[in-house]
Amino acid sequence: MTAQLPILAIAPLLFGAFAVTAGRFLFRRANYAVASLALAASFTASVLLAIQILTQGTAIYFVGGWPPPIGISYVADPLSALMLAFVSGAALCTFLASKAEIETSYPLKNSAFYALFLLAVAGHMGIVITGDAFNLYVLIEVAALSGYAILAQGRERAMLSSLNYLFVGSLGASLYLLGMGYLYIMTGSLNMADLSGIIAQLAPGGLSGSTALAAAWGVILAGLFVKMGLFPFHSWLPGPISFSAAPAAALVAPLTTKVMAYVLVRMIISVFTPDAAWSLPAINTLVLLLATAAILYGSFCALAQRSLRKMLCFILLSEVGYMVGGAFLGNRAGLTGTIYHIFADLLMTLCLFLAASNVERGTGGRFSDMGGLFRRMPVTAAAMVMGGLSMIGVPPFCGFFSKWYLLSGAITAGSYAFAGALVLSSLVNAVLFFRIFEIGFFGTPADRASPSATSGEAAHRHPEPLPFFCDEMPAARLAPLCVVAASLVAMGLLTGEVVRLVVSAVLPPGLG
Amino acid sequence: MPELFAEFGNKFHYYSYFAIMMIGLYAMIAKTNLLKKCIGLGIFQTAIMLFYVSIGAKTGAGIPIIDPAVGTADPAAYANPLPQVLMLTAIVVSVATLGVALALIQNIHRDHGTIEEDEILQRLRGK
Amino acid sequence: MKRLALFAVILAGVLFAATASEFPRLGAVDSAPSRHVSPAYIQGSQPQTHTPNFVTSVLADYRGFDTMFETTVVFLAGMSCFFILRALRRRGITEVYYYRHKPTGVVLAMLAPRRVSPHSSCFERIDADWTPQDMVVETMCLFMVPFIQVFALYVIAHGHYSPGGGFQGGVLLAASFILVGLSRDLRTVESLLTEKTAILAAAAGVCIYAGTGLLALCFGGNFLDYGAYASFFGVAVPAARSMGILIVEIGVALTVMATLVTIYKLVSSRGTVEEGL
Amino acid sequence: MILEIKIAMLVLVIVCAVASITIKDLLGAAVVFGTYSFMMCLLWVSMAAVDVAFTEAAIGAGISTVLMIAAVFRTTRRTKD
Repeated sequence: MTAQLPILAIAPLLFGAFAVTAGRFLFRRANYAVASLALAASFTASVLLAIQILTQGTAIYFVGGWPPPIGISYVADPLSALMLAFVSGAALCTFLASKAEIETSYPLKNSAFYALFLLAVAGHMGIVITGDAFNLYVLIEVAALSGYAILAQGRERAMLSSLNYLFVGSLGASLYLLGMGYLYIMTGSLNMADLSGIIAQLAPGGLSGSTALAAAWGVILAGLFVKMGLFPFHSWLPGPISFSAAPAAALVAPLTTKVMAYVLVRMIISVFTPDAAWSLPAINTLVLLLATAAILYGSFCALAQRSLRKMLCFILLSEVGYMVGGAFLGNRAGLTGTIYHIFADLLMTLCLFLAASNVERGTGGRFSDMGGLFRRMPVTAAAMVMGGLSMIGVPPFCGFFSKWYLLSGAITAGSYAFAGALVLSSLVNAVLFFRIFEIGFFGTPADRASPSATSGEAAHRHPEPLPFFCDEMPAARLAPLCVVAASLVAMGLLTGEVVRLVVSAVLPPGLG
Repeated sequence: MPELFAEFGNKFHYYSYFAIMMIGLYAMIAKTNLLKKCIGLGIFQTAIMLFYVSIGAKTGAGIPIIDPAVGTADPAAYANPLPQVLMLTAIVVSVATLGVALALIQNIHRDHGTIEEDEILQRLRGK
Repeated sequence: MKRLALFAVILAGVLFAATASEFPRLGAVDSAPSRHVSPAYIQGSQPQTHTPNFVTSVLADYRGFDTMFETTVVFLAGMSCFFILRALRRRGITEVYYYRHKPTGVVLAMLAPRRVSPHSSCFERIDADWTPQDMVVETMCLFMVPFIQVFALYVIAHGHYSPGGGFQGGVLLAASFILVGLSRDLRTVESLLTEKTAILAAAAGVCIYAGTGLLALCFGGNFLDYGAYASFFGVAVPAARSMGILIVEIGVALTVMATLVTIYKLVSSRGTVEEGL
Repeated sequence: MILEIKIAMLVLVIVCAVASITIKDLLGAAVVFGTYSFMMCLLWVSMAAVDVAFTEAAIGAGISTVLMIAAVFRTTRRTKD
């Protein structure tokens, strides 16, 4: 059965989604359990797959029994197997942590939400593991379509910003499809490994030898940048994530941009090969410039925000700049930093968004509501401190190591503007998070007009000393958060292993 | 100059696909009406499908179903089935996207009373 | 803004046109796509899957995995529309129903808890924006429905040999229901194919597809490897693949039909599934 | 297929595309968009892509147009651009 693990990681999500859809009419009360069971089964299968791949090496799974390039193949190499485990783990944590919120945010429709959630996760996991360029497009659409729907429920602007996301997202996916059309017309194949061989034959001296291949790379990049929200194409990203209900934001925010950055890395490593992908100086310079601009723009916009989730959205934008910039520095350290940062940033964003949804539920999302946070919600606040420190780049946390690789890559490549932007963004992050810590630690608790105690007329008149655990969330919400926060440290301590087993295993050996 | 004309004659269909694509893109950028944007998205996606389907065309080839009189010895006798399959998928994806977009548009109209994007933004700012 | 957009779009168009120089001319027999992978489909379809229509065999077998996710996308669109648009009725909201007295044409408006029995012979429920309908149009449209459905079933079942298959057949089936909705009213469609049935059918269709794939694991094949059913059906491998294609096409048709009818019902009634176009 | 017919169909497709985004009546725009899809379907028949043309005729020109008309009917018909 171990040979079937790649498909067993995804099948439970599909069947789980169909089961909860039918379960709306048949076993409504058990739906949450069915959905969590599907996520847990998928997580188990992907962890087993990751262990198998890391010990035994890359496995290629032929869907339908047809060998590539005739059929579609799933490629489980160390990078995709680990990413698969991270994606399903993140989804499981989000789902377990936001049970109460799903039930209050989507009354009467929570079975539909479970189905959409499971299919969104299935789409993201499929994107990670597929080895076929067109299958990737279909899976991007599966992931995106469910994202549009679950982000649409929320505050008044949620619908409009979700529709905007739909237009931009479909445009990005269509551009990717067009780029694949360019590759298909030149090579006649859709399988990534096959494509890479044919591209090397067609353009032995790099992409500058062939206008159509260079254009294909440009169009695919444009599509991916639109989908991941790099600086000039970022306008769709902050809206849906900050206006939607918390569970949807906590799912989409960590996954979408990171998985798209993963696709970018996959395109560089597996389809074009790094030498060819970096062979166009014009594209490299332009992309580095955009990445630098994205980092600066995200950081400075984050400074201007007054609410926690909006601030996180803009930090997300600057993190996209980190990953894209590192991939185009043109050296091994930069690409290592990008790959490592995809994993690290997934954990950091997940930790911060989960903490933010706890804070929003307990006190309200604006900074002015967050006084006394450390007294009122100590565990959540501790997790937030860990996420924040990792985002700033303090050594034992994983955020430090990715920044270290990116910085050394930038200095090797002589791209000092990018290096400067990285350092500046760390400083800005420090300002941002220490401002929150200050409010939370020294600020006076606002009146207790929190959602949990809106009828507190009496509390106004008799301010009592607050008990220690007064507003902390139940353990079911804290446990996933603590696991994620602990994994930030674990990931930081295991950096050497991750880079040796995962990153070095997928990068071509001759890469400078 | 004659080479240029010959080149144009060989490639004119690609140029017209890009022209259709750009008409759709223009509608998505410049139009403020949300339904017009949907139509623009549809035009953009259809133009890409047209590009793919044209890849599969072969001069003098028949439809991709076995003709017993011809047999399958020569693949050049049949149009390339692969781009057609891919575009079947893309058509279905595009109608799915359209359905979701229309559902969102109806809800926006219910909440704001209009489907002009600039008017909605003005109202939201006014609040 | 519009000028800027026009300028940007024209610029992009010129850039795209400049990249077309290396493309093969239209209909080139020696282009890379014509030579590389597609001959394997053209020559392999009949001996490997017993399917003369290459598009069907590539769609449902060689690249069946794409099609499974494509069906999932359709299902997802239905669920998304339901999730976004469906206005589930809560208790305590009063609604008005309109009833038309057939012999006299008098219209009654009734507040929600009270309603006329749906089986009443002299009252019929009408939409709020009801207009007198032409009997010829209605009768002819309803007369067409069974023919459309028979043709749809033919398209599904004959997809191996002629253009067509699950998607096209499913769309035609959905079109027959939508025709009823357009010519009569939405309640007739709702009584023919209730929302619950439609959602269950959509889920069942994708389940048939994915289940066919997963069951192959039990027979020792890979996911979606219909050839593994050869011993189960007691036929040769290509015949088993042909049967597998038929089964998944039926699943696809079920999902497409149910989903498109659901989307139509939701979009045409603003999510209430009470009054259609 | 004869080249002139193909060119004529391409021109018709472009005309329909321009018309559907310039018409100020949304119902008209939806119907012209259906025509655009149908012209596209004819073009695909000329490229021997019968399955795609069948699907486009059923989905693009049929169901999409019906859905769009339903949406216009339930929202508004007028637009300023």
